[in-house]
Amino acid sequence: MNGLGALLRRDLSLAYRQRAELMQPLLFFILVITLFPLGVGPEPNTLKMIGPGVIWVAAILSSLLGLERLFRDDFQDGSLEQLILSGVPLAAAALVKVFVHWLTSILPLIIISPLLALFLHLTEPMYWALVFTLLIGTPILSLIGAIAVGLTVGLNRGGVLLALLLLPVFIPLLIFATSAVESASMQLQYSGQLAIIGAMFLFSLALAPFAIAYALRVSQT
Amino acid sequence: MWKWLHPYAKTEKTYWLCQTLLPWFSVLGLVALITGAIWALAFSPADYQQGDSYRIFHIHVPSAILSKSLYMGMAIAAFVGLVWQVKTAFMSMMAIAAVGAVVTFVSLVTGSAWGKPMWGTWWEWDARMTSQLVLLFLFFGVMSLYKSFEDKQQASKAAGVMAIVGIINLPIIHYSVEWWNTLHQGATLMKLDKPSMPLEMLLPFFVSLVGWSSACGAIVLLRIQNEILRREMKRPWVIALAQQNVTQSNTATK
Amino acid sequence: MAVLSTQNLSVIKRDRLLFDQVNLSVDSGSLLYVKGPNGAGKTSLLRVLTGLVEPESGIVFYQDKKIQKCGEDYATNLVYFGHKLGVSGSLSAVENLQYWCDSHQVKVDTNTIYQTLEKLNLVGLEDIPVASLSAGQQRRTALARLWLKADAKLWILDEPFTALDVQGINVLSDKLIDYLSKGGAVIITSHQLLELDYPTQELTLEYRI
Amino acid sequence: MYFDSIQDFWSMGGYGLYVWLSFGIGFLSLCLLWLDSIFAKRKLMSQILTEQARQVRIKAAKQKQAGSSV
Repeated sequence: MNGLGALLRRDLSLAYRQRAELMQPLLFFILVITLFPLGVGPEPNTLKMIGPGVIWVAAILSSLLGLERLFRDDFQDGSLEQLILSGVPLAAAALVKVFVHWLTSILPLIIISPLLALFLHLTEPMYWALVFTLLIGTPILSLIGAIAVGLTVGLNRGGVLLALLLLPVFIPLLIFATSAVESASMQLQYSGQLAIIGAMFLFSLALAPFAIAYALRVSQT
Repeated sequence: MWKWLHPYAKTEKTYWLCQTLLPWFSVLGLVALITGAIWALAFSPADYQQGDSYRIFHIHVPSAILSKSLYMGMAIAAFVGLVWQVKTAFMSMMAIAAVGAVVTFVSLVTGSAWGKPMWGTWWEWDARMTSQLVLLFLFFGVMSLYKSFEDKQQASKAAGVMAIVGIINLPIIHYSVEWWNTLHQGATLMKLDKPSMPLEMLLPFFVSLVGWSSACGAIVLLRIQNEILRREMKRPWVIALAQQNVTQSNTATK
Repeated sequence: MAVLSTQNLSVIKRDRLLFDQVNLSVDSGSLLYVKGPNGAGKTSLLRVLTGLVEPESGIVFYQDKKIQKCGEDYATNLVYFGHKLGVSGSLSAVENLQYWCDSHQVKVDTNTIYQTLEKLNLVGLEDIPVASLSAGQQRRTALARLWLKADAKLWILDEPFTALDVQGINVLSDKLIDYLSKGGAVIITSHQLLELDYPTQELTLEYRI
Repeated sequence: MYFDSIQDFWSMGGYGLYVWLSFGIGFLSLCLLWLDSIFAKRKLMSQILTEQARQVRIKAAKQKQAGSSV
């Protein structure tokens, strides 16, 4: 436990030192969303219709941008092999790292989301549905994403490959999340969609750490 | 130009110039800001159409004007730095960038708070607000680029080029958004184009403008000093200054 | 009982057989010097011995137990020093070492870390980001682990002398001899001629095509 | 004074929220920026001194080492 606490502290202070780098996916997120009104026109009803999908797609894309940071530096400077040899259970260590990543690079996206709801003229029920889906759904992005990052970290250039691996996997999440927001816009119940996303979250929370640990071990060969 | 600039290319001179200018700007800024705010909020008359929401004008317009001037100032500093290799110009550039970003943010928030009662929505994709948003991103871009480099000399050159690219782009962005907006027949409900403003509305506006400009000027001076200290950390005069600073604060606490 | 031994170890990397049927045994207090030309598989051998890499065939034993079955017992008694230093550039030397000690279950206070860094001639550089240190200084930072985890039973060191100056080489050699004479076991590779005043076992790997 | 009462002054003819929000955020941002600059300066000053102390320590350690090796 001591080792995991140390890892948590270290990753948090690393994130703090690199906060300028962490800002970039956030700015990318806002910019992508700004492009849509300019592309499809400022008509509030149109924006309201495409809004949830746009925000979710932008969230997925910008989380992909920051995802590589998760293990890249640790792999390159050798901290990862020292971590594997430290005797700390690797799956738990992976979970800690994913948690810190979510906290430092995904949570800011959710915090800034009210602003984007204004940009896209979302109604209040839609906004709350969006926040709930983001809160439950984005950890799935981090967890599943971390597996792919673990698998590609040994390659020198994993950027586009990472997107190719992950985007298809995220399709169900996108479908259920946007459908929840759409239901909210029609004043309908959306607890069903939330429950499905929640189930996906719990499933990935239970299994992803082991997959990440295995992927990280493979990366050492 | 060069003859006038040359002594200030030396960082120590610039530091002391900032130090002498700082109290003037700070006092003028503080007095004008407070006077302007009180005047605008409590004494100037309400607009016959927009009522009291019109008072936001006195903070929105100064910050909007200032944000563009600051970007201009930043780009000029970048130009001077790139062409004449003046180190202090780059330092001013980064000092202005931070202030400019904050002022642009203020103009966006106040514009949005003014838009809510006037247009019924917090955000409208009209030409002015959109290009203001883009301006904010240009500021952020310059700052992020600067922060990404380890070597600050290289960083200031890169950020300088970016600042100049931005200033060339800014009018293009503005007009393209305007054109895009008329294409979509976005309703620009802003009723600012009145024949003339009465003096009692104009005066507090000018006081506010002076206040904001001087306050920002003071902060820019402060940040230029910081930038100088950061980059010249190992120079003897900086060390002497820091030691002097410590003894001063020690005697002050005793 | 040997601290570390192997049985018919063979490793394939990128479809090339690096070595096979390697049997070695390191007792406590003994030094194994792995020699061989570039590409002979020295680093791969060491990584297999640490358990980072699975061998193609063969078994690695720690105190007559398979390392995969030892779990934390092997981890707490091993120090591995590889090509990659395992220090992150944004953190300072002290932060890096403190984290490393915490994660490796080594109890150490900040004072000890400072004293160790002083022995390694890193005075005044303890609290600045490691990235702004020179290559040799970064290696010294990573080598400080040998001082901090001195009660480990086995050190596996991959080219520890690279990029060190004369003074650094002396300090490290002294430390190695001190550790060995106290009953530690060391497996080492080095391209510089190993000039330790200590009886040395040698294992030579040939380059295979 | 343009307003008849303090009550009026706060409500701003129904636009109170927007007016006070604007002025509040405007001045708060400016204050935060100013404070950030002031604190940055203070931090830099102490950083310069630490840096200086570091140089002194490095020099002292070098001398000590040179003394011991002779």
